[in-house]
Formats: sequence, structure tokens, C-alpha cells
Amino acid sequence: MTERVKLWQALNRALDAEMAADDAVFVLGEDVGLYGGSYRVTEGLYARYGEWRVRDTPISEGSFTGLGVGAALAGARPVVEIMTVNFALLALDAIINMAAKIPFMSGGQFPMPLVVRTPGGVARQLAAQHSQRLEHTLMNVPGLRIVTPATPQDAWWQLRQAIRSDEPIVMLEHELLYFDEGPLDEGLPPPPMHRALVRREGEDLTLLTYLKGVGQSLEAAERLAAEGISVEVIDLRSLRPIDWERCMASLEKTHRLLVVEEDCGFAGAGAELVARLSERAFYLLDAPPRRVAGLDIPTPYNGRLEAATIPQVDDIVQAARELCQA
Amino acid sequence: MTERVKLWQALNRALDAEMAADDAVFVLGEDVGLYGGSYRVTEGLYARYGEWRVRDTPISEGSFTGLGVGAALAGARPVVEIMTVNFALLALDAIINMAAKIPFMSGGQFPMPLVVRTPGGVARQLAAQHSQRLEHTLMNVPGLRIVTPATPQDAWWQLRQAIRSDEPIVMLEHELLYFDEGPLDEGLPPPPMHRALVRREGEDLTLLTYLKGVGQSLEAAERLAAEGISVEVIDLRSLRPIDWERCMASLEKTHRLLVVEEDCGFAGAGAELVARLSERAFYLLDAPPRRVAGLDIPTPYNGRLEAATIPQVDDIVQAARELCQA
Amino acid sequence: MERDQLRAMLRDMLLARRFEERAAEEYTKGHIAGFLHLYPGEEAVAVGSLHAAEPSDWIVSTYREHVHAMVRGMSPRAVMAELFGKRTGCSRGMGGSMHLFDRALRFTGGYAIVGETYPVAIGIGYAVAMRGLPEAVLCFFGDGAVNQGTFHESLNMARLWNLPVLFLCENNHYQIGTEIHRHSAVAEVYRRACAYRIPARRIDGMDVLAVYEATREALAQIRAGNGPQLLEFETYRFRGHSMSDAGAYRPRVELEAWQRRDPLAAQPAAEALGYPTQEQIDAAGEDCIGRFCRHLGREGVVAEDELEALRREVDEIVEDSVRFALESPEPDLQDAWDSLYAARGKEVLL
Amino acid sequence: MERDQLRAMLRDMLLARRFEERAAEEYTKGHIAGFLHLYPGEEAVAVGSLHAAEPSDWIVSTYREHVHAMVRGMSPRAVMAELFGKRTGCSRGMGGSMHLFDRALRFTGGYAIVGETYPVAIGIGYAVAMRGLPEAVLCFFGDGAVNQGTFHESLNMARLWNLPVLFLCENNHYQIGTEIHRHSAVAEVYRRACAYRIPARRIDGMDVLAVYEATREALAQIRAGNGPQLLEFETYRFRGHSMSDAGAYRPRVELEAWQRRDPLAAQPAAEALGYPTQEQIDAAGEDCIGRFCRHLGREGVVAEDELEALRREVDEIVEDSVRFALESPEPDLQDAWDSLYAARGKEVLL
Ligand SMILES: Cc1ncc(C[n+]2csc(CCOP(=O)(O)OP(=O)(O)O)c2C)c(N)n1
Ligand SMILES: Cc1ncc(C[n+]2csc(CCOP(=O)(O)OP(=O)(O)O)c2C)c(N)n1
Ligand SMILES: [Mg+2]
Ligand SMILES: [Mg+2]
Repeated sequence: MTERVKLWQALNRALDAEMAADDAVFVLGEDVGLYGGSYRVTEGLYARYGEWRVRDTPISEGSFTGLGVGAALAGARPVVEIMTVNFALLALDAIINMAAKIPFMSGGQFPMPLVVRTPGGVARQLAAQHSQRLEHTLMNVPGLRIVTPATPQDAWWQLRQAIRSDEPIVMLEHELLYFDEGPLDEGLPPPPMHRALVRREGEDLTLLTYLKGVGQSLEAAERLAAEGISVEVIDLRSLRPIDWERCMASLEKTHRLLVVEEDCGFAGAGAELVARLSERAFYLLDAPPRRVAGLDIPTPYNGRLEAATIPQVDDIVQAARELCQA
Repeated sequence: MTERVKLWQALNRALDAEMAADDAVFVLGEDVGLYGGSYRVTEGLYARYGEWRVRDTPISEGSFTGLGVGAALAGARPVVEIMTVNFALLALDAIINMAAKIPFMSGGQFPMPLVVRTPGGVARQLAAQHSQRLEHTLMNVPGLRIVTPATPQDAWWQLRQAIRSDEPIVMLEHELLYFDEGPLDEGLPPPPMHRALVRREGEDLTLLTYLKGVGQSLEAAERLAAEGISVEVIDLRSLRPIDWERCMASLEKTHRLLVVEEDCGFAGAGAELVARLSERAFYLLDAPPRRVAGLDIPTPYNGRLEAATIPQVDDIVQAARELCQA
Repeated sequence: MERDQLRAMLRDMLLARRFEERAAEEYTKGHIAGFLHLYPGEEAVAVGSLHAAEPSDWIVSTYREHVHAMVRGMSPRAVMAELFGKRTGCSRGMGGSMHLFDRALRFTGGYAIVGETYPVAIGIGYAVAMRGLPEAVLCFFGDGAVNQGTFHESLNMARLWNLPVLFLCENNHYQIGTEIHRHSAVAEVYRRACAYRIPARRIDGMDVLAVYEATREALAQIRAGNGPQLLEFETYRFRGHSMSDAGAYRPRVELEAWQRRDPLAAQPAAEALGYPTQEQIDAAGEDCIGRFCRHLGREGVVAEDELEALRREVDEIVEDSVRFALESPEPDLQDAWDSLYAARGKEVLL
Repeated sequence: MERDQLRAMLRDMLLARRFEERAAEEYTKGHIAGFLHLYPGEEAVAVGSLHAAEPSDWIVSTYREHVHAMVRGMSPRAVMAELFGKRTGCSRGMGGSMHLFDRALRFTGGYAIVGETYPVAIGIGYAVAMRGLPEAVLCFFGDGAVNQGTFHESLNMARLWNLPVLFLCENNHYQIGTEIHRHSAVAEVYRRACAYRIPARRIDGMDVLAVYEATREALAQIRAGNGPQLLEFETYRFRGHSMSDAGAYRPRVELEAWQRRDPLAAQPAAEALGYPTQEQIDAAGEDCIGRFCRHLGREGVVAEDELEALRREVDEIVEDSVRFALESPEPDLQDAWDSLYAARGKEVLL
């Protein structure tokens, strides 16, 4: 049965379903309990599952993320919410040096059923310290997996899959997507967690993107269609691993590559996409690959400037146009 | 006058020279004082400049790096040593959210004459938690600059330039290079801090690398020359900004690109290099660009496995050979 | 204390309240965006402590810092324009509400990541101590910020090297929606200082004179070379954590009880803003600002009509700041790049 | 205490010393590489505390953890093989000296970033408390680790939620080359616990029985549901921080004074290892292990010849572990990938 729900509600239901199914699952983070979560994701769970399973924490990101690591070692299945990814800079030792390495360093003895959920991206004038994007930092960490749900259906699927996985998984969410509505069918069988999905088929151009870029790119594709440019929009859904086969299959058809990412362009997520596909699809490409990415500048508070530093639909349209003329 | 010195000695002299020239300069970090620095870089400075200018710190990376930020705001010129880059994960908020953003967030009011020096890379069987490479993470931070001295001469030049700069600079050093010896002429005028240098000219292939990769690549180039393959080895010397013009100029000659990096290949430093040059030099390249990089796995303790996870001279030779046959 | 100073403190408190309420209005109108953390209820802390500081001292504050900035001397225009994201703002529109900076005033931010003020403060303190200057650093933070690791690390170093830093805790009992007993194993913040041998006191943060006196004494100790000090001010915020927080997690009775202790509630101004009436406050007994006002009356510092005049003055200043902000130009992208590279000077990179 | 247990403790101490000295030799020969942090001098801490723990308890340790692992029950073979980087090592040669793990023994590492043991320990404690199990977590750390932010954050949470964690500080007075008065504003580590209302005591870490008793009592409190406890053990390391540290920063007299209090120095074994002679130790007065030995003698637990036998037994165990390590195969790259993906099971990624 398909309903229309907001992305935060899909996450909320996923948590609820997994917590009901397995009492090893617990949630922790700042204001996830009594307050209900800053983006409502944990709403109602405190009343339902009590304080041990929905734990409000002090402002101690380094240690409560590490707490998740320890709890996972002892067989629990923690879902750590870092209120926003900006604060994850304080928790990177726990994520990178502990969660991602312990299974390996122990010779494979310890699984690490840890999920770290965290909203990020450029929202609405939150200024430089609160507009961080950490895709790239986390992508370079072997042992870690990263998922990026852009729709309520994916949020529902991927969060449940992440909780059930025995490997450490970071779920990057976008602050501006929580209140977007979309269809959700709880009964639909999920695709594999890291598979990329073609959101719109096209012939002229392969557009790779994720999170907020998906909606923007679909809008751009709609406009480009009117001009006769047919864009294939692929939602990566995962930044580690990346579904290279899906990307290659599309390039075999279109011979043109455009990457849309919100993070700063220099050494951002798109760098790996363009690099790997330039290596693998060298003989397929008819034009130089291109990135539409954030400018290499901290995010200004001023609203117009903020908008000028991150990709807009217009930028995507223009880049696609130029790419098809090249 | 040219002498032969070890890389640590060049750094030591650079610190000494700058501390003597400007009493706003001070050094801090774990065991930099009485002990003389774990890699001897601060040897002798404690006796010479006293505890206020050579400060031994507690194990509090987050706060003593932040201390550097505050001191820079008040007009001092701190040189923070993070004992190894592995511990920099605890200091990323100070580096990324403070040092790199304050000048911008203050509308340009505050300069940030901060230098963070830190050794890293894969050394000798230090295992996963002590073999971190953070190039990629720092590269994605606008407002930050990153230098990577691979020779005593560069260590001398670049550390002095970094201390004199009013922008935040991270100096990544390689643990295995400290005791390498090379020529140093203190009087030579320095090239700009971020300029790439051609370490060996060649015609068939442009090889971009940095830090430990430089020596390995020169060795590989020597062997390849015997086979008739002429490799141009470029030492980037800086990972942010990158000297694109130098890279392009070389590609115009060679039409082939090989990147040698020690970090994990997926979304490592090389990703940006390959991506940007694929975009800019698309019509110049005669063959798919290639990366010789670390495997995407945490570093094993076992010595042979450790070696198998990072680039070796053989790997470079083979990749270059294949690239020239493509 | 000088009559002028007492008046100035009262004026700053009235200005602070008015400015913040006005900012809330402008936020509702859409002229201000992002996170907006307001200060009503806590004015006695910023006003009392910053009046005790010298111009040569340094201030490090959080995202809830408009009032600190203005009491320190920043013009309401520069602050309001920054909230509006205008080029005339103190941070050129780049920083916004959470990142106010003013180099001349030694106001070094405006930090929005909880716990960042400690290392910045000890860093400034280090630079000061290294040069043997008679300056001090005032480092603000909330009760929730006490549980960040940097608190521990920085206080240890501050004591270890006797840095001239005054740690000022604005204990409003909440970390957004989490009450202090639910976030701190020791709810009396000042007691935490014992782990570093840092002298510490707990002060009624609704009593502006007590705040002033305590700060003055602590700064005197610091300037005498005795190293860091910590003051905990018990206070309360009357609004939600930020404009996006309705504050439903707080018992209504708790809010009312604290409003009765409002340092400004005894002022006629309070009524206009919809806070408890004079009768309600009198009935509530112990009211720290009532005491301040009686004191001011007894000493003949501020008569009723003067109070009215002050209110009008403050209103006008705030309205002027809004007009100024509205009319100011927006920064352009070049301003952004200039801000980023301002420190580059003539340095040649490549 | 049972005679067998006393003997077992003595045996573990002798084994610990012998094992570590032997590891140093193998390091010199090049069979062990990387950082090697040895434990001589501190044996009473690991032996006393871990003998007081139950098999159902959990252990979290640092990079100086060979002895903890063995006292916990890991075979010297598995530890030595890991130091050699062999496939038969407890971590399959992937972890090395600093990352010993054994799931069955609830030995959860082996952490090399200072300050990581706290969050891991409270996390395990949280999982235990959430399920209401009668288990406890023993969390080891050094005096230098106390200044890491995670100490503060984790102890606060441990108390806030009454987690069953025993924090055990191995205070050997040095953070590599920095003496405790130069890294900590409060040099008595146990006093820092007051900032979290965590009961804490300082114990003579050279007295294995005192360590044992204190740990037993603390664990009893924890199992009674009274929340976390902290014990500080004053001890000393006789060697450099790691094999690459000559230890020149320590006054020679300090080293000698502590060697006189060596828990093992009273043993005949001590001589063979080049530590002070029995006469020297007797002359030094107060010697905590001398007391332990006299106690053992008085109670008839260990006679002189039994001691000799124990030493021979321990020697043989250590030699056997070296032989085993030498002869064991190295892991191959497939072992590395298998280690990384061991938890993947049947999960399909793409
Ligand atoms: C490191 C970090 N974690 C979380 C947040 C989100 N956050 C902003 S303010 C705040 C509460 C701070 O409480 P307190 O320190 O008491 O200050 P108050 O807002 O009450 O003045 C939180 C959790 C943040 N900004 N930084
Ligand atoms: C976060 C971090 N910073 C620095 C180091 C380097 N380091 C390794 S051990 C050590 C000293 C630790 O001292 P202490 O906690 O007293 O333990 P001990 O070695 O004396 O047993 C340091 C600084 C590290 N491993 N991790
Ligand atoms: Mg608060
Ligand atoms: Mg120690």
C-alpha cells in the first residue's frame, strides 16, 4: 500500500519497526528523546521505548559516538544520531579510527553493527560552521559504508537495512529533504542498499548525483527535455561503495558525464566519480566530464551569497547544455 | 652554501630561524620541549627559547590545536605539532571549523597565522590506527592550505614560508622521510610555497606525486628510463592549492597521466588530480589516466601485508609501462 | 559604583531586551534567517560581567552573543545589519547571528559549535601570558557546553600554565530541550572546577550587581597573576532555544517562576513586553532586579521619568538599527572572496 | 584468599615480566616491529585487578596491554604470535602489539589512540545496563590519558546513567616524556572523579594484594548497582615509553627509587633480569612485594623451591610462545580482506 509521507516520517517508521523487531536496537543523541529530535526523526519513540532505548545525551559527540562503538562490540545495535554533520568533526576518531577499524584490527572477530545518522548539507542561512558537507572525508575510510537516502522510500529501506547490517554505516541525510513528501510502500521489497537507481532515463547525458541534487537534477532534466536534451538522472543512493556498473552502463549509452554535488568541488565526492569513470570509461566519453559543485569557499550567511555558492537548477541546466555542445 | 642535512634537521633549523626572527612565533605539542620532539624536529629549542615558546602539552589535541587558533587571533604565530596525523582526527574541529573559517566568518577581519605540522603516512608496522593519511580530508576544506615537503630544502623553505603566512597552513610530513638526507642551501631564494617542481624531466608520461611518492617515483623513472620510457616526475609540494598550470604544461608534452599517492585510492588525494586533469586535459590525453594508490583497506600490522597495501616502486614501474602501451 | 555606570548598565539591559525582541519580529517577517538564539532573561549576565571588563580584555562568546557584542561596544546597527546579512554588518554579512566579530573591540566571535570558546580563550590567554601583558580573556559558555571534552582539556591547560582566563558559565539549566540534571552528573557547574584546582563560585545570574562584583573580583585575581577563575551564573532563558524551538519541554510553572526573577521584570518596560506585572513580581517575593531598582531609586540614580526616557532612547536606537539594516546593501560574491583571502596580502601562492 | 589464587597471581607476575623482557629481545632481533610498549614495573596493576574480575566482565585496554591480555586468559602463544604479526596471533596478524582482541574472553582491545578506552567502555557498559545484566566493564588508561576530552565526557555519562564501569588508572607518572606535574593541573588522578560524583580511591599500584582488594570492592559496588567507580594505581614503568624511547627525561634516581619498590624485585627472578639485588631492596626499606612474598612465605603458599619451579615454568611458557610465533605462518592478503569483511555474512551490497 502506497502512502505519501515526509522523509522524516519514513525514517521515524523505520526506527520504530526495527526497535519493535529487535530489542538490541537503541537510539541515542542530543534531544532525540523527550524533545523528539531536532528534525522530528525520533518523535514518539521515547514514550514508546523508554529512556534506555531512546537516550538523550549530553553534548559529547566524541564519546557518545564512541559509546555506540562499545555497545556494538557488546552485541547491541546502536543508532547514533549526530544532531548535524557539523558536529561529526568531533566524532571522527570514533567513526574512522574505531568503528571502521576494529573489525579489521581484531582479525575479523568483532562485527560492528553501528549506524550513525546525521543531517547535513547547506540548509537555510545557517552560516559556515553549520553548512558542512563531509561526504568526501567519510568516503576515504575503508571499512565504512555511506548511504544517502533522497526519498522517503529509500529512507525507509536504507535505514532498516543499515540497522540490520553488521558493518558500520553512516547515513548522510540532507536537512532540506526532511519535510519533502513522497510515496512510501512499506511492503515493497528493497533493492540492495548500495545500488544506484535511475530516476529518469535519458540518452544524451549521464547525470550522477545524490541527496538534494536528485530533485534539482530531475527539475533540470525536465527543462532540458524541452530543449531536446535527454538526461539520464542516476541517484547514487550510496557513496561507499559506489555502483560503478550502473554508472558505466549509462555511459555506454550517453557518452557524456555530469556530476552534481553540493559539497565544495575541490576534492569533493565528485572527484572520485569523475576520476574513476575517466579511468574506466576513457574510450566511451565524447566530451570532457564535468562537475557542478559547491564553490571552494566557506558558506556565507547572506542568503543570496549562500545560494551562489551551491549548485542551482540553472547551473545544472547550463552545464548540461554546454556538455552536449562539446 | 650547500650542506647535506636530514629532513628533520631542516625543519628544526627553519623553526629556529623563525623563532629567532620573531618572538610572536611559538611551538607547542606533545613532548616538543624537554623531550625534544618524537622525530627530533624541535630538538634544542626548549633550552634556547624556554617553556613559553616551546610548550609541552597534555594529550588534548582538540584543545591545544584550538589554543593555536586563539593565539593566532591575538597576534601570535603558533606552530602546533600534532604528534602524528592519526591524532589530528581529534583536532579537525579546530582546523576545519575554526582555523579555516574564522577569517571568512569575520568578514576578513582576523588573519590566521597558524601552522599545524604533523607527520603521517604508513611508516613501519604501526598498524591501522597509526597509519592514517588525511590528505583528502584536508584538501576539501576551503580556507586551508596544505604543503608537503619531500626534501630538506623544501622543508626549510616551506616551513619558513608557512610561519610567515597569515593564512592557516597544514604541513603534512611523512614519517619515513625525516631521516632522509639531502642538500640544503639556506641562502637559496625559495620558489612560491605551492609551486610544483619537476624533479625529473621526461617525454612519455607525466607522473604526479608528493611526499614519499617522490623518491619512489624517481627510482621507478630511473628503471623505466632503462626500458626506454621517459617519465616526467612532478613533485606537487602542495595539495591545496595545486599547481594545475605546471601539470597541464607537462601533459601537453606527454599526453599521459599517472598519479602516485600513498593514501587509500578511493576518494584519496589522487581523485581530485585525475578528475580535474581529465576535465581540463581531456583532449590532450592519449590513454586513460591512472592512479597507483593505497588499497582500500585499513593498514595491517604484518609487515609484508602492510607493504602490499601501499604503492611500491614495482607497482609504479608496472603501471607506467602499461600506461605507455595503452 | 558610579551613578553613570549603574545607569549605563540599566540602559544596556533595556537595550538588550528590546533589541532581541525586535530581532524576533524581524525574523518572523523574514528579514533574518538561519538560527537565531535570543537572550531575554539572561541580560544580567552579559551586562554585569562585561561592564566589569577593561577595553584591553578579550571576549569569546557563543552563538547567543548579540547582547555580549553590544554591551562590549558594538553598535546595534552593526549587529542588526549582520543579522540581516548585510554588507554593513560587523562580519560583512558572512557570519550572521552566530558569528559576530569585531577586531577593534577584541570581540573574537561568535562560535556555533558548542565547546569551541574554551580553546579559543586559552589560546588568546596564552598569547597574552607569553608576552606578560595585563590583559584577561572572558570566555562565555552554557551549561550544556560543560560536557564537551574541550571544557576539560582547556581548563586543565589554563590552570597548568596559569593563563589569564575567566570562564563564565551562563547556566540557564537547559541544553536545548535537555534539563541540566539530565545532561550533567554534577548539576552545580562551579563544582566541576575542582578537578583543575580552579577557584570557582556560583552567582545569582539574575542579579546584575552580583554578577558585576563577582566578575570584578575574579578579574582582579587574574590580573594579579593568580591564574584562571570560573564563575557560574544561574539564569534562565524566557524564550525557546532558538526561533525554531517552541520550548514545549519546559514545565510552564518553571518558566513563570523564573520570569518572576527576571532582572528586567521590575522595570515598567517589562509590561509592554508582556512579562509579569509589577504586582505579580512583588507578590513573588525575592526579585533580584527589583532589588537593583530599589537600589537605583534609593541612591537617586534613576527616577521613574528617567526610566521612561531610557526606554524611549533604547527604542529609538533599536528602530534605527532596523532601519539601517533594512537600507544597507547586500554583500556580493566579491565581498565573500575578499573575506576569505583578506589575510593573503601580497603573498604569491604559485 | 585461596592459596591457589595467590600462587596464580605470583605466576602471572613472573610470566608478565619474563614475557615482556623476551618480547624486547625479539624486537631487537627484528622479529617484532612497530611500536612496542612494555609493562615491566606495572605488573601488580594488571595482575591484581584482573584477578578480581569475573569471566563475564569485559576488558578494555590500551596499547600497553600484553599483560592484561595474558592475565585475562589469552595464551602467551596467541599474544607473541600477534607481536610477530603471524596468522596465529589473536588478531590474525592484523592488529599487532597495540591491538590485541579476543572475543571469547571479552577482551575488546587494544586501543592506540589515547583516550579511546573510555567511550568503548561506557558503550559496553550501556549495552550491559540496558539488558540489566550483572556484568561490569574494566576500563584501563594511563595518567596522560586523563587529559583527553573523552575522559570527561565519558565519566559524566557513566555517572549520569549509572553504568557498570570501573575506571582503572595506571598512573606511572609519565605521558611519554612529560611528567605528571607538567601535564595535569591536579596530579592526583583520583581527585578528578569528584567532578562527576564518581567514588574514587588512590591505591599503591606496586602492591598486588591492595590492587586486588580495591578492585574487588569496587566491582562489588558496581554489581550492587551503585554505578561507576574509579581507582588510581600509583605505579612506574622501568623501561622507556616504547622500544624507541631511551627515557632520558627521567632522573636516574627516580628510576632507581621506584625499582626498589618493584613488585617483582624481591623475587630471585629479579636478579637474573638485572634489577636490584635482594640486599639493595632490603636496605631500601618499605617494599610492597617483599611484603607480598613474606606473606606468601608465612602462609606457606610458596616456598623457595616452588618459586624456582615457577620461574622455570614461566620461562618455558615464554620460550614456547616465541617458538610458536617463529614457526607460525604469515597471513596473506586474503586474510586481510577476510578480516575486513568478516561481518558481511550473506549481505548483498549492490
Ligand atoms: C558540538 C555541538 N553539538 C551540538 C550543537 C547543537 N546545539 C546548539 S546549542 C545547543 C545547546 C547548548 O546548550 P548550552 O551550552 O546550555 O547553551 P544555551 O543554548 O543554553 O545558551 C546544542 C546542543 C552544537 N551547536 N555544537
Ligand atoms: C590521541 C593521542 N595522542 C598522542 C598519542 C601518542 N602517545 C602514545 S602513548 C602516549 C602517552 C600516554 O601516556 P599515559 O596515558 O600516561 O600512558 P602510558 O604510556 O604511560 O602507559 C602518547 C602521547 C596517541 N597515541 N594518541
Ligand atoms: Mg543552557
Ligand atoms: Mg603514563
